[in-house]
Amino acid sequence: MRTFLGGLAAAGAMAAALLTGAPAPAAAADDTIKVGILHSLSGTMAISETTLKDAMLMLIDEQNKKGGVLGKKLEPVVVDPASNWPLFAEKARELITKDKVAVVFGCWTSVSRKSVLPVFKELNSILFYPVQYEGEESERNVFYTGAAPNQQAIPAVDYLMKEEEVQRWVLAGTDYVYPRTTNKILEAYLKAKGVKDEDIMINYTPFGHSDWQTIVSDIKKFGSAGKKTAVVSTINGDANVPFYKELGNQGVKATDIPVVAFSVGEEELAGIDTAPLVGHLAAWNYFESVETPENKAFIDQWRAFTRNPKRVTNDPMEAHYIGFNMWVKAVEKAGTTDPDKVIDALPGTEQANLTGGVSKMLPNHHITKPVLIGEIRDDGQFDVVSKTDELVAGDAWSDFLPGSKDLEADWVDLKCGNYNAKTKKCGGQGS
Amino acid sequence: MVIGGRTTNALLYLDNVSVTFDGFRALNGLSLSIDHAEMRAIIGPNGAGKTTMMDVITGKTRPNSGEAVFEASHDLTRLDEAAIAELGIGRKFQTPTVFEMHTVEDNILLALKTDRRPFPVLFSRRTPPEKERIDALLERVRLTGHRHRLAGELSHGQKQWLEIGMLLAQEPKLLLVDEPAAGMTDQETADTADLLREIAKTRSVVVVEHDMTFVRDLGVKVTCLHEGSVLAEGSLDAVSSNERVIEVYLGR
Amino acid sequence: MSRYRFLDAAGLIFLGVVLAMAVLVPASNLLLPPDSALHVSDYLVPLLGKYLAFAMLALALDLVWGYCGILSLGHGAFFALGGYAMGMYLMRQIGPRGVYGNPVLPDFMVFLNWQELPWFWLGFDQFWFAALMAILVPGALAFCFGWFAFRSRVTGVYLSIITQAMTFALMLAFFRNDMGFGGNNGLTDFKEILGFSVQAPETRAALFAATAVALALSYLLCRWVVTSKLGKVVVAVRDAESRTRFIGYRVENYKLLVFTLSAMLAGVAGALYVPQVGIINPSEFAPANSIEAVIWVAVGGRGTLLGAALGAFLVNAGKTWFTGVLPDLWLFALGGLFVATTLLIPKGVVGAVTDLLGVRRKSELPAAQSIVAAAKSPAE
Amino acid sequence: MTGQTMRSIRFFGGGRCGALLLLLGLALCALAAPARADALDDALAGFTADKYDDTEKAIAALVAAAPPNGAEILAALGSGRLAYEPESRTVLVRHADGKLSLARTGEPASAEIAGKPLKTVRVNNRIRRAVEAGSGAFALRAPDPAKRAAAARAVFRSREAAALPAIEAALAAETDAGARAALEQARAAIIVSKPDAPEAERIAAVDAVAAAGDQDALAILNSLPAGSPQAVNDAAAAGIAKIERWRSIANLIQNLVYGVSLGSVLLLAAIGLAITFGVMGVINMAHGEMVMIGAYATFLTQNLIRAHAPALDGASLLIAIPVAFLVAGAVGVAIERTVIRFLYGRPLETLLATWGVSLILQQAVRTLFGPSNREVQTPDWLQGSIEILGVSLTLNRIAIVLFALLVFAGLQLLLRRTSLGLQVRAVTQNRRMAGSMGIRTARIDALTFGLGSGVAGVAGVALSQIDNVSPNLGQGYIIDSFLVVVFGGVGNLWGTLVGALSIGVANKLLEPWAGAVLGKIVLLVAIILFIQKKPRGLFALKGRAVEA
Repeated sequence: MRTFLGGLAAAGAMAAALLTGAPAPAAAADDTIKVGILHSLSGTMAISETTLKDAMLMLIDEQNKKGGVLGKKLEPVVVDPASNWPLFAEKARELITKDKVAVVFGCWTSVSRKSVLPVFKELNSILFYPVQYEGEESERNVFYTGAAPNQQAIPAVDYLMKEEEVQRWVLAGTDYVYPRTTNKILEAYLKAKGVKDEDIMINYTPFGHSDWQTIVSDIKKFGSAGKKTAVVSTINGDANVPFYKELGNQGVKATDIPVVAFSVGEEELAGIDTAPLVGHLAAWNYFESVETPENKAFIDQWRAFTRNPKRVTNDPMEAHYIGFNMWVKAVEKAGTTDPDKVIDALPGTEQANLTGGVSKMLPNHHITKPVLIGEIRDDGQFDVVSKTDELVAGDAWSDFLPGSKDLEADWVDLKCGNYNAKTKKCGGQGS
Repeated sequence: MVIGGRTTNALLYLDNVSVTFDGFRALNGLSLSIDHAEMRAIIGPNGAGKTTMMDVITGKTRPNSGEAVFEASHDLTRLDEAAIAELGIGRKFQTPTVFEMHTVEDNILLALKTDRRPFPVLFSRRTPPEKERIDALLERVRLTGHRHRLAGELSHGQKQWLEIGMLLAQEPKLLLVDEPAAGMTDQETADTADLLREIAKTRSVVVVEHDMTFVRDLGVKVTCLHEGSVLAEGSLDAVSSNERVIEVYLGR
Repeated sequence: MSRYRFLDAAGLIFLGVVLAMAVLVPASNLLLPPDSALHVSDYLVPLLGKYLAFAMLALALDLVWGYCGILSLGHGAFFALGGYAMGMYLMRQIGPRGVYGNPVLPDFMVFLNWQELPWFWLGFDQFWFAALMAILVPGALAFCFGWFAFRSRVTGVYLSIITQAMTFALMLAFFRNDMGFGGNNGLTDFKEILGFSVQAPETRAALFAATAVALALSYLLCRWVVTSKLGKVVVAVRDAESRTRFIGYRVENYKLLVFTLSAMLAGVAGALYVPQVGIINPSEFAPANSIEAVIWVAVGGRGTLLGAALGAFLVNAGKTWFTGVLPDLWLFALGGLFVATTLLIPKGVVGAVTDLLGVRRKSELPAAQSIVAAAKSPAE
Repeated sequence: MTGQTMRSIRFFGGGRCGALLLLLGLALCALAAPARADALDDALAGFTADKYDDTEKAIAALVAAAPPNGAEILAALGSGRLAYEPESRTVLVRHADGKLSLARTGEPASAEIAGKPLKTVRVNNRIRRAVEAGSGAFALRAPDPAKRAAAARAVFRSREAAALPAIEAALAAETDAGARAALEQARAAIIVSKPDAPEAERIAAVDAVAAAGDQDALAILNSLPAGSPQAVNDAAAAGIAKIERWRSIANLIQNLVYGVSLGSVLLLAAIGLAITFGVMGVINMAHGEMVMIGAYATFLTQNLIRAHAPALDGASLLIAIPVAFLVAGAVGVAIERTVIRFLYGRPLETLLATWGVSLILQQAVRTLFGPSNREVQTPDWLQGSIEILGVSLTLNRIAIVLFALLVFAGLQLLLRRTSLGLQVRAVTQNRRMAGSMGIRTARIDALTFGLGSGVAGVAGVALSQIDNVSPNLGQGYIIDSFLVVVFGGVGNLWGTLVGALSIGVANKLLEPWAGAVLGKIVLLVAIILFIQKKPRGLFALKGRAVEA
């Protein structure tokens, strides 16, 4: 009868331990500014996100060497949301309320961002999101330093039309929101350019799809209709390696059917033998192979920091680089880390990117970026074969989607993320 | 009822039952008839089909061919274990199988003949007549002093008796008892034989047993199985003097 | 020996603690100033609420596994289905406040160019309907699944593997955007529940209290079931299935009843979980989640309802702790915990504590057994 | 020569680069003309302009000039080995061994030039296509008949009218039967689409194209120019019908082949589990991690070999097989000795403990090797594909099918024919009896578990060829593996074989019809229903022994 008392006592002790909180030194909070890092270090997304955690640690380290911000040192707070989307929200809440971080850099997948969004809105904090995404969003508390679809997908398709004279398109993606939106935008865009229905093939596969035999052979078939064919791949993360391996094995060469990918960067290629893939393309806003002094310095710093002379850099890392420096400038401009003031200070902030331009934070909380097209080299790097002359402004709402073409985001004048230019009201399409 | 061209009023009637596992014929045209309030001992070497026969009677195994009829009207080959149990056939396993995590008392309680459907069981409360039944049964299997112990703590012999008690609680018309004397002391064996003889006054009992002393104690008609069919049937003396029985079983 | 009484001392303490939490945690959160030592922060309230929802799931799982011997590796599916039912209600409550401002269609449907609400979304604007579905849908799935599986006498590992296949198939299905449940992103960005903002501390506190009460009620329900005669039959099924069959119980019906009941409880737990964490998406169906739930039960102590709830609480608190303190190494700690639990305390925390107390009691009171037995008899 | 290489030699690059192709066509017509020295200089100068357009024109000029080492220059350009010295605008060929030669003459470059900073001529896909087309032009004159045939086949697919004179010229000179057939088909492909050709000749050409019977032929017949005579259209329609009949059969065969290939991947992934789970009854949730360890062992082996014994590079995958077996086996034995041996007879608890072990192993690998993918190279002999009757088979998939069957056969032999196998079977069937007969059961347990783990490790070698080598590798296979073993029937290796292959084939037959996701869901539901029908799997053990 008293048997379970012990167990309950243990539970009580555990709960008590929890209530008192992690060993967060409350005293230290005054002389440092805490920066939250919310990237998965375990689970399926660790493969991509761990690098970003390291990049953030490096950036914070560098900033501290320069004397920190507002005379205070920056203190990184790393947590592991373990590729578990509800855990992202929980950890975001933990960072903001328990650790009292001034800003959070984090998330990779759209779902993780969607999961933490309500938390950032409720607790009024700041999130920098560094990954290319589907757009269709602009929130006051979030700054999107990755590419919107118009900064990646559309220039890539333009390039293929012009340079490769592609007439037939395979839009292959993983079945989730980013590929769905991107493909929807591309479909509308291609049709506007006169591409017929029968010349577009759309295919979705589940996450982590590993058996690509049928799909690659379908692509081959689709591509043998006599018109130049290209694959636009929004295939995500893990599924890319078996996809490219199958392409290589079935002899789909870049000169026959080029594949342009939006989610394959240096980090992903590090796991593939790229010799059979030479010439396939990727569209990003940054490539490690870009030769600028800023980039060289960044790469050297990164390799020194990770003590790995072969460690590669990639686009989302650059996004964090830009975002972090913008945040530092905005904090210094505002003279405080108070979220409201920093949010107001961020639009208009400029920061040199690593590819030779100066990116600017726009009122819609997206940034201007160059669009680069790279061809895969046999050493796992990219040859930049095209670069936009000017920086492209990130567009939160696509002009090619019926639901969002009338929407605008402007947090400076309109103070609204989904202003309807037709009804002149804030709040989406209206009824 | 007319079966195989003749009328029977036996309690249990097996006719030409065959069971095959992967080409191995466990039962081969077995025919057997048990009367009301009859006790029958079944003997036979390992693999003779004794357990398979019980499996057929209790619905665990479906025969490939043949008939198994209970009370001249129930086709056992079409019913499942629970339905057969409700008809009034109880079975005791070779190794004593009781609910070890339940008390002795609860073991009997669960076996009492009551509504077996889940919802009535969920809402049932023990009634005074049930308590009396349990008391009586515990007395009969000499476990009154152990009623609050977990069945798993009982000795081997006590478990055998508890299982017989559970069988009786079902108020069956036919009891199938598989090696009740296995692993018992001499005294326990004798007591078990007494108990079974007493039970057989009102119910039919089929006992499968290797222990010839025990079978002799029972003093009933004996059926000897071999390779899935009946080799000999009659009094123990008659069967044990049968040459073929000596050859395949006793002699070795 | 106390297992046969509807409520024993430990059960009463458990209920007391849970109900006290239901009152004290919200009170402390809402009434005490944030700098008070006893203040439960806004961060902790939904976190504790999540633990309580998990504890409910663990109770449900313990009912089938601990008492009926059915190791379900797919209970996360029932939990997630309940969560989706609640999520659909919460989506409908967003109304025109979504980013596209469509008054009827959730954002993800607007964005997929859907013109009207699919039929299976009808009715979810009503709370009572969603609540009913949160119970009925998991129940119906469990009933259908169990009806086939138990009648065919799929048992043991085989059953475990096909429950796992079931949740895996559901996960794949819900990942599909074409299914109409929001695909990978699932359902999120909730605004209101029953007209109250889900972000308001008061709503949070109320949700927490509701979860605590639901946990207490589930405990009572499970306790009532396992201490009834049906509970005894179910344990009999677990320990000697064919014996139970041969004394005339239709084992499959018992399993089906318990399995369905358990799935319904899991559904309720899921429905309470979703508004507190603010998102439901297909990864809740991941087989790993279901396995984790099994581990909570094992850590706490299988076949002791209390242990299951306690295990869920302990493991999840540990996870929260480790992912914050040891972000790079926490999987070692968690993995090590599971190995150590099975090797060192096979009966779980509650079992170990029981044994420990039992040993001490025996050494102190040699006649303890008869005293316990004597104390028990009049109660029955 | 593999089908793949044939495909890749593109002649006229699909016929979409008008100006360039015209140039090339002219160049082909002018093949007989002697190479002029200044034309070659002009061509080479184009490579030093560092503009894609100029490079493209330079390729055409080079083909027109047709120097003896033209093919070599193009090959160097295509693989990024063509460089130039910016000051003197000297074009150099960098050889695979690092030596430099002058493109102009083919002579070794002087040390003076070689010492200066060189720039590589940049290449993109457009240039690569031009290189292939140019190589095709050289190939039509190549001494190797296979190369000539391949070049002709490239024309067949591009059906570029401008190439007709060159084809006809080549036909006149062709002596090899195979190359001749290819050239004739190429000629037919052009004539089919040529509006001004005589009707009878076009109909004959339609038949010739239809006889080729592949996807390309179908594309040619499908895209007849508008306004073709009725008779030609009718002949084409008949040809299309004929090809499509064959294609539908070929598609079915192709899907079956894919199914067998997927099935053998499943077999490899599951076969180790068939031992640890099927034979020993350990619900080994860490099985996937054994596969992962095997894949990482492959990665390490390959790197070690590349660093210390480059000569063995081609065989590194073969060497990795025993290494992976031993490493994963050793880990398996360690797990058995430290964890599992305390849990025999408690199968569901092994589930929990091994789940913990799998978390630890994943994190350990993540800590040791980092979270990102590791690159395991595919040796040359496993690259590419062969095409048989329109069904394409990739070499690495064939290798995996054979390898899976080999592992299966080996395991069967081990269990059936060796004393270790006998002891394993004895212990798993009746531990106490085996123990009393003098078998050291503890040792056998450890060895059996090690064997199952080792086989899983070997599967990792194969999977490293088609999947990510990352800490999550094993997670992707664990559910499928359990399903295969349970579907096939626990404790029966043959069941695992048949189960894996039938699941693979069913999956691939469902995929074109239902799509990848729905197909998989349908399959899972089918397996669940199947288990209801046969609760002990495809090859269940029957009789009393099961009940024990």
